[in-house]
Amino acid sequence: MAGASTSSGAKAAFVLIGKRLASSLLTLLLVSVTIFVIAQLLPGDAAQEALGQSATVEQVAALRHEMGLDRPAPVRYISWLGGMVSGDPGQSLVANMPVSEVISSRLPNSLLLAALTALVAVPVALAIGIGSAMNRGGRIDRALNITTLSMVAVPEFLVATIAVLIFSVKLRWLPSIALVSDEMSWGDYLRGAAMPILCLSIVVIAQMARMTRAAVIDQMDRPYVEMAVLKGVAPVQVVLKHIMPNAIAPIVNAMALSLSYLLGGAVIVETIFNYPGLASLMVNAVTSRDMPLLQACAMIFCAAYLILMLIADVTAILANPRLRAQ
Amino acid sequence: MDDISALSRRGLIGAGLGLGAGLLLPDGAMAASKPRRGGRIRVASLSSSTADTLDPAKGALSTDYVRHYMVYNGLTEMGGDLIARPALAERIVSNDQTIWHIRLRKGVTFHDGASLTAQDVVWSLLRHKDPAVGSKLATIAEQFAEVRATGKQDVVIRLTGPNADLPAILAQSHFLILRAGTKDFRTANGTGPYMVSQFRPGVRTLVRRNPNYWKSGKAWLDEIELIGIPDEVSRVNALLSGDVQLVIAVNPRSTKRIMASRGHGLLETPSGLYTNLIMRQDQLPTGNAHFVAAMKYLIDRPLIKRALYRGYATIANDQPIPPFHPYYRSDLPQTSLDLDKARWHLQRAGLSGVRLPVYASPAADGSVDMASILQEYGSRVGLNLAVNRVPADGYWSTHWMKHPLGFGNTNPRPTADLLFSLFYKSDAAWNESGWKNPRFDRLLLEARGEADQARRKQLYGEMQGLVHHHCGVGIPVFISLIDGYDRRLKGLRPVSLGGLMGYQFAEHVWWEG
Amino acid sequence: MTQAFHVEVKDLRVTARNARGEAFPIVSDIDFALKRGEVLALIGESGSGKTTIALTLLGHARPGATIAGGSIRVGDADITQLDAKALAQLRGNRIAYIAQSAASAFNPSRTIMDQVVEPALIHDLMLRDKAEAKAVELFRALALPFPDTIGSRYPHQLSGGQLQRLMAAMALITDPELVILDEPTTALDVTTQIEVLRAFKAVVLERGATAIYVSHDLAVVAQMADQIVVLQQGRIREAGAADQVLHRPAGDYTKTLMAAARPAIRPAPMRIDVPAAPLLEIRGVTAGYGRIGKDGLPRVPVLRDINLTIERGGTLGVIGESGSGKSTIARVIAGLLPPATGQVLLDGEPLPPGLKGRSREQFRRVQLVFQNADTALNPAHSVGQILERPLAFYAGLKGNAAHMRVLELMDLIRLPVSLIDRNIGGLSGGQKQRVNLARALAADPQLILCDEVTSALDTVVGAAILDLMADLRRELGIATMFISHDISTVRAICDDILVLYSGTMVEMGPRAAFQSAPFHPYTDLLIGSVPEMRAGWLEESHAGRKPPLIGASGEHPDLCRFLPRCAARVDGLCNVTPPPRHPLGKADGMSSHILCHHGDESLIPS
Amino acid sequence: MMARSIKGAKALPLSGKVGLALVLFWLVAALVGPMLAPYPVGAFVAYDVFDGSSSAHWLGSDYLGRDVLSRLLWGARYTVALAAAAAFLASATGTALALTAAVGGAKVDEPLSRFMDMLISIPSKIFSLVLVAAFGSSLPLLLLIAAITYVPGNYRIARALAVNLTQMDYVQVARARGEGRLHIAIAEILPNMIHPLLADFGLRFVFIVLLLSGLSFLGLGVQPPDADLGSLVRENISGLGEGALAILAPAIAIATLTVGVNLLIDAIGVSGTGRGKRK
Repeated sequence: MAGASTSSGAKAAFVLIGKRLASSLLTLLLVSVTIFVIAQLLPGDAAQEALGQSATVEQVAALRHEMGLDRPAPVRYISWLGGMVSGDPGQSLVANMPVSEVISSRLPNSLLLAALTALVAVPVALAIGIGSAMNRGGRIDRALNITTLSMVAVPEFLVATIAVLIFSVKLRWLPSIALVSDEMSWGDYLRGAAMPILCLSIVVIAQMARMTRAAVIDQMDRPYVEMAVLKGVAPVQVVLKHIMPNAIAPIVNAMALSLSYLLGGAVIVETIFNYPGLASLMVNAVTSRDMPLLQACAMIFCAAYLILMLIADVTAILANPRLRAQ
Repeated sequence: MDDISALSRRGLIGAGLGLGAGLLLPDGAMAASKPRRGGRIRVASLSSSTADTLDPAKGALSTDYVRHYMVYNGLTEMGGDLIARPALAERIVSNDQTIWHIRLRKGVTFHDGASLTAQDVVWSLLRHKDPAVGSKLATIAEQFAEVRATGKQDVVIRLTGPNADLPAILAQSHFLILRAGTKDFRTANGTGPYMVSQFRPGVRTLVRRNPNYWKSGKAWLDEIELIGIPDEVSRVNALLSGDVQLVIAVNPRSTKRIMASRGHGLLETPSGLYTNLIMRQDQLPTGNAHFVAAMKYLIDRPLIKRALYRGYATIANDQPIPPFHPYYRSDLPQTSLDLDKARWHLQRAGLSGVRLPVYASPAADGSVDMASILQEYGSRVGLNLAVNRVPADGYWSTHWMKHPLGFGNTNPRPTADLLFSLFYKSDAAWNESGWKNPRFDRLLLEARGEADQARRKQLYGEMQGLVHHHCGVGIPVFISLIDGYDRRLKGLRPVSLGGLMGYQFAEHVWWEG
Repeated sequence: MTQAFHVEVKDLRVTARNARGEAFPIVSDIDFALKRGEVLALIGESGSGKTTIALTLLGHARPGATIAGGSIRVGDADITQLDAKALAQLRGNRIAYIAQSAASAFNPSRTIMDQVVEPALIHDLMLRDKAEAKAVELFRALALPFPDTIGSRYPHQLSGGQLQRLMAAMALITDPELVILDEPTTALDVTTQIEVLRAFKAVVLERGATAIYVSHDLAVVAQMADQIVVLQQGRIREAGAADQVLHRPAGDYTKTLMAAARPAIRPAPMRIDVPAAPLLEIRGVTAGYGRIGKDGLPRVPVLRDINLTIERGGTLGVIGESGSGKSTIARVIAGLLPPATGQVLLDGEPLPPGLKGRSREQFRRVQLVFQNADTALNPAHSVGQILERPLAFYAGLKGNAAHMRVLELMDLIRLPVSLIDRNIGGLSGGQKQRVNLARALAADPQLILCDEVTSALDTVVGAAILDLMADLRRELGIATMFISHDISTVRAICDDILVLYSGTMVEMGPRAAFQSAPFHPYTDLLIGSVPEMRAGWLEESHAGRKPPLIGASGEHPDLCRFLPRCAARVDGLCNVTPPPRHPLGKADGMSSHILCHHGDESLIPS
Repeated sequence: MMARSIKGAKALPLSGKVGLALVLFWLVAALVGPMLAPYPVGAFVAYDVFDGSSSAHWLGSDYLGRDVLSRLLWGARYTVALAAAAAFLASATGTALALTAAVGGAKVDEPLSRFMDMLISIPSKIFSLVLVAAFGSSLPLLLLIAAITYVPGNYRIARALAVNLTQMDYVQVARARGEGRLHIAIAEILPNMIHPLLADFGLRFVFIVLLLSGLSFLGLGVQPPDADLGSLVRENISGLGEGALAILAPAIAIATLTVGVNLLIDAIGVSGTGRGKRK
């Protein structure tokens, strides 16, 4: 019987994934069109930006032709789209190499930073959220509430700068900039990434903790929780064994939303710590009008968001036997 | 005319520049500390993006210049005294300043072992004229009417007109010499002091010492890692925390912190860099001469020097030649803040009570704050300025020179001729204020072909006067360049062309750690 | 240690805090005691404090409440003196709790077995496999289907009655000395209630555990209790042996409770004889959810081939278990659920199937009153706003005219005018239901569809609402469709009665036809399952006994849907041929139509 | 009305009172602060930069020698007004769209939700960068950017609430009464979403204050010489090493403002639901 429900759960998940893939493609298309249209409004183009002010009109025209920017916008979009469909995101107009190559040098950094931040932030947020929910209205709850609010309330560049002043300049424990290279050891990497991780964590922990608290509290007044208490289940066990399976779906959803921020929202942290991630790459692409690169970055951020949402939805299905059985 | 005289002329030009510069003692006094080999440093410049390039023709930012000087050489090079000396050229001579004969140094090899030939030079110079290359100096390269090899080591350059400054022009990073036919710029094959071991646009450049460098004994460091830290506060923090040993472009506001650190020093380089107010002459009301005069009287230069630059600046006088320049004309009366005169001129212009937008951007260093200061004083004389801060992104293509009232920012140029030709000549593409003065144009042409120094100084002096009196450009101060360094790094000297020894620190510095 | 009483509660006081933080008592002066193996019933209406008292025996007070005084002794344990840890040791171990709604008291995302054995495991009473074996044994004893595998199911896969019994298994797995049963059958259909009551009686009470049975239903209590404590507003009104309280009640309040438990027959109003078409007619309606298939049936059919008429001023009672599709009929008429096939005619004119296309006038003439006034009234609105909306919407009444009409309506439903500006949250259950009703009346309708309007209310309050409705019907001549699961209520107030089973009409006829046998076997079960207020009824009643064995059922889709539960089913007939619809003759000439193979003679009188 | 709000304020728990006090303080500061500012916002009044507190400059001077107190008072106006307006705009738009989706059925819901997915998935700061580069920085654009950025978040929450509420009996009653979608959305559903939406508004407010400061980091903020609180922090960040008041004061201002808003809204939520629960 358990087997039957698992397999029907898997089936439900597959159906959902299938539907999601379809609507995800639509979303991606929408994002690419929007980015393309807005980017057309930007002053200048890649040729102009690359040549700078000294360029003569003929030079700009020549480079434009070389970059293919002299074709009408819809034609360029369609040919980009055609490339994407066949799996080729095109050639970066500025870096003079395939977009895939540029991205592949940055994406792992971003993913690693996001993953490590999640690794730190998720358990802490869960602990804070559950801790304050269990003490609802109590002193610990209020203290944690003020703490998380204050964490949200400080601009991240201030957090980052303070952290650098303390840990790098004063104490010299950690490098002030994240120097990431292929040949460095994990230890070096972690030292370098420690502060970016810390700062990003502070940004997302507060949000996730608050959502966790809300989701747990939402379950606490349910009759089955009272029943568990009246069975003599210890408070911690009530939360872990009884409440969590039911609260996990909204929590994962909130976490997925917060984590989707980690890739694209890290631009300030990337700037301050000089971390070679995707967000600063995308800013680069904007300022240099490198459309194929800009589009590729947008596609990645959008895909990351959609994947996280999908994970959240699949989790919701798997956590809920009612949905699993459908 | 032999090569020595050609060079000594340049020597005269540069003589005053070296004297005006420097917190540090000249080379000689440092003899106590002998260069030594070894060491690895990390250097932070101020930008880093996918546009980073190893193609000197495309060099656009300080990071590029530094990188290019690390791996390539030019035919000539600028020393701390701003004299263009032969580098890859053994000599460079001309009789008429139009046809120049170049003899190449023997025994110079590229990083891949190939020997330097005249073909490489011809190819490297002529490629700037190819639009597909996208050279930043294509307009300057237009004066290369002909470049041809006359032997294995000999090159002749024929210019479209006489130009006494050619040796200085060739010292610019864009004209560094490549191996003929180079297409792939993912790595660099130059003749320079360092060889590229890793180049990641937007991330870092790693170079190691070129053991076969043609300059005897040079380069001292084993390895240099060049990164970009765009955020100034982060850059200074990286220096103070020991993560980098040398940073370019320290904000004057951060100097206090660096000076407070025992292990770190500041390298101030007075330079011709300026951020200027642009009053378009072809638009109203800024084209009104009274308005221009009023604006010049509204600039509180000492305040700008003190508040914006914490003293790391030289007060300027609405013309682009800095006081330490040999051609500087010192007898021009200094314009200073005078609200009464400003008010009087405004009334004459009929512009009291007018509301005018002024465009400023972080792209033009200090312009936003300068605009605030102008606005503040303007409000006292009945001029209502609205500061319009626009993002750095796109500023130069969208806003610069496009509005009646805005700001520009001009980097130091190796010669007065370049500066005037690029920014003040009537038909110059970057004639910021749209200023047209036939007399100025004539003087400029005359000076370019003139070999006599005294005459040159006189001609350039008159041009300075014309700009000061009539041009729609207000230049408040010349901004000093400030670099920060780890005191164990030795051999740094100011070169007025730019930070980090005019971007050429790499082959000169050594590490005493 | 030998004590006269197993459980002893003395001078118990529980307080709660109001918005200003001041404590006020919710129960006080509670004294009772019972011997080992005795069953004590706590009886009272909602708000009487019966559940609060029951929970104190576990040392538990709901959030906001505190046990402020008195003593509670269970065996040798002084509950009020124990700390949290010691209480946890006791709970689910020596004292077990069976909650009111098992459907919500089971954790929806864990399997039944996990939850049933949990008390045994957390108190380290036995190993898991032994606990599971014991659980299966209990499942069997509680007459649960598939006792070996039911444990691997999730709560949503089981019915309310099954869950209630599983909860009993969960309580009993530790062999507790005291079991608290908190309204364990209130949420169930009568036909299920009788099965659960039997299971409880057989397994819980006869194992010798002491029990406290909380209920509002005297008839149910009569089957279970040795002693009865009657509560009102947190105080004991009457206490004594079950027999004495039930048959010779001393207090007036107890008498009121007894009276309300059996609804009085309300006389039918005079029918207005109009030769024209009936007010409402339903022809061959089939409805359900999901896509409509080739056979014209929706994927999840709820109603099949419904045909009925309601005359002007008439009252039709629709009765059936939960899930029988009674509310769906109302939804179809109101247009909330367009039927798959068939027609709804108002005054002889077909109504558009869905909401779309209906005219405002058509909307006005049919009004829907939902079961639960808590959810049917918008908590963001005041009483006045709720009543004014239909006036403005249908009649364009505004300002003073609307206000006057609201006052009239308040008067009609006998609510004080002072409540007009009150928000819904500030009303009692009965007041809310009156407002719910008044909102429908405000439209000046011809037909009101009342969906279980009294089932969420206490009996006394419910009875008052029924009286009110009878009055209104008499005064205003509005036709009513009265949907209920309670056959006695329907028999008391309706002119005609429709019995619905699993979406099919199994019996329909005038009220008189439902006074005496023969009935359709399902009607018979419904009537026979209503507990009577005397001890011993549970044992005597034959309702809900196991049906006779028959062979496998045929493939025909129109076979009798009641077949699996029918006590009168005939092998070779009922499981092979679809039942015919035919009239059933009754002694007094009144006849109903049933859907059954049986005729008058073969249906045994109940 | 007045009496009622005073009574409401008295009923708040302590944290709510603290929140209310902070919010009122900053509201007053935003309203009358600029009038009380001792110096013009752009005036260079102090000879030294990053001065400490003095009688002439209570909060010292900033990186250019301007009066921090004056700049803070103006900054508070920009921050409070911009963030409140943007949060309101975002909430109103998000909620309006959510209601449309909830009562409009799948045909409306699906495209709207895809559109919101799109907005959410483009990193907001980069999106802002593009918009500012394309349209130039102005107060209306900043407002629009902040609003657009936070519409999807509000939409998600509001839609979830609204979809749940459409299943409520009272909504069914309204439908069966023949009510139109507009009435159902506005009169039946919306009033029951106010509390969670208010809490959401508080968080959005904080996020927008932070977004504005993040934008100032990227050089996209309010036009000089004016500055919002975030820009004040940013422009004086080099004074952080010296612990300059010029950076501490605006940082504390942001913290107290945002924490205050949330304490207040949390408290309203608690006392509101508490009243509802108790009969």
